[in-house]
Amino acid sequence: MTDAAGATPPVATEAGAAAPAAERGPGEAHRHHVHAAVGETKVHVQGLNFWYGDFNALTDITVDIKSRAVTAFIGPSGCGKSTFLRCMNRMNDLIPGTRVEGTMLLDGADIYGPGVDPVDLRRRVGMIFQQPNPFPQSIYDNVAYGPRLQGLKRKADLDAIVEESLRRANLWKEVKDILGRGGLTLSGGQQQRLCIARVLAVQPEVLLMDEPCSAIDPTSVQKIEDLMAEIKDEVTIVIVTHNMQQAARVSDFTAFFLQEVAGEPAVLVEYGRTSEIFTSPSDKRTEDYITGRFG
Amino acid sequence: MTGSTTLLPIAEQAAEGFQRANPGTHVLVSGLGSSAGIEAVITGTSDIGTSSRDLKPGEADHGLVDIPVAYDGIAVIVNPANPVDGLSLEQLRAIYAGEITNWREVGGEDRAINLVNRDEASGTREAFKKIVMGEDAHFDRSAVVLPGTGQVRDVVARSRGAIGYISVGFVGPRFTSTRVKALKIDGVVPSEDTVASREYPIARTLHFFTRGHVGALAGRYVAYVLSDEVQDGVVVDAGFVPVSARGRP
Amino acid sequence: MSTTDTSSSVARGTLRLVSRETQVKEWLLASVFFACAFVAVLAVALIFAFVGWKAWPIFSEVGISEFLFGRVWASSEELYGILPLIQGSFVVTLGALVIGTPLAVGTAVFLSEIASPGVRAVVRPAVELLAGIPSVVYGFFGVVVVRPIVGDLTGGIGFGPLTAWVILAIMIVPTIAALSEDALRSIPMGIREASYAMGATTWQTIRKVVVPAAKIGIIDAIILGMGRAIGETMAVLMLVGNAPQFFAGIGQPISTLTSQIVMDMGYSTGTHRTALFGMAAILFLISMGLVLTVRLVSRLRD
Amino acid sequence: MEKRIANNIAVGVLWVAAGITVAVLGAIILYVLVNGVRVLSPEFIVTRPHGVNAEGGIGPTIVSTMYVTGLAMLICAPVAVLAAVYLAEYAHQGRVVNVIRFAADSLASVPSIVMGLFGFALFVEAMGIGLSMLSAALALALLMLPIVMRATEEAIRAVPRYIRWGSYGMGATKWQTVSRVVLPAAAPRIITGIVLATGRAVGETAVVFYTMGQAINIPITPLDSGRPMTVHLYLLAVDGINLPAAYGTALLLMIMILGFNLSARWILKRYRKV
Repeated sequence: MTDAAGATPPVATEAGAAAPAAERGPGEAHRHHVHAAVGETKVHVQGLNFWYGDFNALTDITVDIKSRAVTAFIGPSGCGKSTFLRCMNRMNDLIPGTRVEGTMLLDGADIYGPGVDPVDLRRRVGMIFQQPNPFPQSIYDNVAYGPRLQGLKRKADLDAIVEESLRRANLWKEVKDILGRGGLTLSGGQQQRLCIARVLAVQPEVLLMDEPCSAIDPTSVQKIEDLMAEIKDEVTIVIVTHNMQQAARVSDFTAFFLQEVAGEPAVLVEYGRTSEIFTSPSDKRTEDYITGRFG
Repeated sequence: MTGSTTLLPIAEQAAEGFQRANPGTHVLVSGLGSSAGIEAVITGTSDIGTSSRDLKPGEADHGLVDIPVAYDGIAVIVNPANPVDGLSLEQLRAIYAGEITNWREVGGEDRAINLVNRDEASGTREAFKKIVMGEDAHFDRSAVVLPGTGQVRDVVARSRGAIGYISVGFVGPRFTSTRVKALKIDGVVPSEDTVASREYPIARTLHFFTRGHVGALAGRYVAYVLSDEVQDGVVVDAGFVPVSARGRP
Repeated sequence: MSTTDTSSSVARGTLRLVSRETQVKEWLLASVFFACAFVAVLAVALIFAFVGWKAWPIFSEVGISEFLFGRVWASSEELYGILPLIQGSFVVTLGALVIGTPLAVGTAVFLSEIASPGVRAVVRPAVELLAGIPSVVYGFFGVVVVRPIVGDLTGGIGFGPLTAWVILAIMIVPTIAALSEDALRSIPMGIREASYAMGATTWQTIRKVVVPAAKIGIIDAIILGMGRAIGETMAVLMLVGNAPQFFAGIGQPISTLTSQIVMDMGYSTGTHRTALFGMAAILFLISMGLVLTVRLVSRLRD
Repeated sequence: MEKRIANNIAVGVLWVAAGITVAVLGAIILYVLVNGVRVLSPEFIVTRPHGVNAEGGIGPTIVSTMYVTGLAMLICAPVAVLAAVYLAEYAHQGRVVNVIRFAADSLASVPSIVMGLFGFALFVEAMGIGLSMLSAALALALLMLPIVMRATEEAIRAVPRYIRWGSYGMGATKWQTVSRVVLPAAAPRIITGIVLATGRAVGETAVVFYTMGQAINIPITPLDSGRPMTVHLYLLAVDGINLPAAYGTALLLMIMILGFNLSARWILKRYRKV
């Protein structure tokens, strides 16, 4: 983050002034759009290193996440893709002894800049976890949680947000008559969609999904993949997945992470359009992984 | 009113009854010991001083009025199965001092004497010590110390070798079916009569002391304490002998 | 920097800084929580200070060795030696441990290694309920039920160490059993399976594998049970006979630190009262010492 | 075969150990029940004791017990829960936390007679609160504090990490996460801990002996004195004059404590899964 301080003012700039990010990224061509269109850089990462205590888990990650698109992080277990994902909304701050170096910009503003409020950042960069984690409250209260945090109290407003969010999460039809029932009474797949609805209710700009489909039934996986396609115009989506087919189906861009030697930091091997990564990877290691030779 | 802890139950219960009968009145009772009670009435801090002992020479000069309100006789009790029926005051002292340790030595069977004593906060113990033990003798420290009259009675009722002491009024069964035997002391059976007449040696008079004349309220209270309602009620319940017993046939 | 609206009106390209308000609020909350947690520390310090302050005269005027090693406790003669009471406390505690520990550890092993879920569902709540019975009820039960039996056995009245041992042993069973069971259940299942796989019987597995693995936890439990026994007041008071003499037999009355405090507190004044606070201070130090011992023992495990 | 026999004997012995434990509990409950049920009546529960031998009921002692334990719970619960929040959510491992834990453990092991004398010296005398519900409740609250703290901390730690993440992951502050997600999720176990600690306070004698007084009195304000059931039972048991009333009091005490234990279990069972 010290690196970034020089490149970017701590109090960030107007949209178009995110120049340092855009100049380096592949999204240069789309700079002139004030409102991000597909392909414009939403999150710019440059030379990022991450430590758990003394252990350097990620090294020199440079990547630009495009808005209005789905980006998939793939790679073998323990290669740091989840860790990297959690850097993007500073969830790692909650783990004592972790440390980040390098640049990570959201719309050109330094996420790790001095005085930046991680709480507000996380409202803008929401997250879905591998394990569905509804709160032990009613379905309604789960979805209304975020708006209520922000001080929204009017029943009518909350009702509208809850319905809208559940619709976007492809869950409304299944739960519209049982909103008062406990969130934990739902099936695993429904729980995960409830969690997605809960996050969508605070209208995040970026949605981080950490293996959201690894613990749920195929029907729900289908519904989640559908909703990702539906909402990606409004929300930048980053998904970590072990499932290669899923990455190929849902994502526009793919990043391949790899930790080659245990105990050494993981690196970002290759990043590009999903179609290119899966058909003509430029790196031998990517090809080996995709064709199932290891991992 | 202030004074003896021995008299506290009587004074308290009577105060409660008195206040019920005379709404709006308030009788303040505290138990600090006989000397404190006498001192308080001499200095005028209290209207009434209660005492479980007679006045000492220095205290008698202040013209206090002595109103006996009850007698406290202390019965020495043993198990009904114990063949011993009586002891001399001297034997009793030796037993409680730990000098006599077997019933055989006082004419009973060959059995160890199990001493039961009261705790030091007890007024009964205080009186027993003063009358039986005197200034020089100390209680045997190996005696069981029990904090309540009922427990002493219960233990003695169940243990053949035990000896204890309780107020005369508690010798008979009250809430239990257990029995104890009260010993003759110096040949005198403890009873209401012998206690009231002071023939029975381990007895004392419980006094109220007032200055020459008392206020109307205090006077009414004293009269209430001396009434049959209190004398046959609270006084008997507390194990004491009513003052009226002396005049009875 | 905007501080009111948190919706999407935040300008693109900026990140909200932590507001002063939020910082102050979170700091205040954290301080309140810390203050609450610190109440425990404060309480211990206050107990130490107040009991110590009230006890101070007995140490300074009578003298610490006169007090601790004096052989006669007779407040009417102004003799304040608590050695017989200290001995009494330890006699009562150790006897209760000797009887109670096998019962408690046996129950714990039974619960964790042998009992079926159905049996466990009966025994476990029973152990918890034993912990809930007030000590006066134990004392009362001891006086009316156990004492006459002990009296017959020893030819005395029945007040004394033996009666107290029996009741106190029952009273410490829940403490020791619950903590020992926790220790036993924290042993991974795999260790047991490895033993059974080698043809060991249930008893061999318990004796050679499970109990040794849980040893430290069980020792902790016994130490804490000891703390409970030495500090127990009402039941002991009602059972030991309260004669401040040295141990003279299992059926002969003795007194303990705790019971003597209650016997004398009601009427004590002056030096006598400071002596009682001195005894409380010693009890407090003993109990802290036991907690410290548990910490040290637990450190051995790590 | 020898080892089989040894095994059977040993297992038998363990059955006996557990059997004795259960039998003793049964014996105590049965004994108190058989002797106490005879005097138990609505009058016994409602009326006040009268006379020097405490005839009549035990009404005021029940009121005093409920008053003082309720007050102690109100004092203890907020402090203990917030203290546990600090230990479980806010504190960083280190010297300070170690000191707090050691203090809590020490507090948990303070003999109740010591707590009684301390309460007497501090609350009754030094602070001048006098023998009262408040003095007794403060001393009891200190006794309950480590129990509730421990139960709450365990309850908070038992809330899965990923549920917290769910809240943090959508922009909740620490306090919002703790107050709106973690504490509600841990509530059944916290309440269970509070109920059990209160049950323990109901049975406490030595602490209240020197902080509440022994006057038979129906307390109205926190500064009133009174006599709790345990002290009443003690005085009846050692006076031994009115044993029937003692059995009745013991039985009522056991019923109350049993009630606390059972309701704690019920809360846990009923609300553990939402």
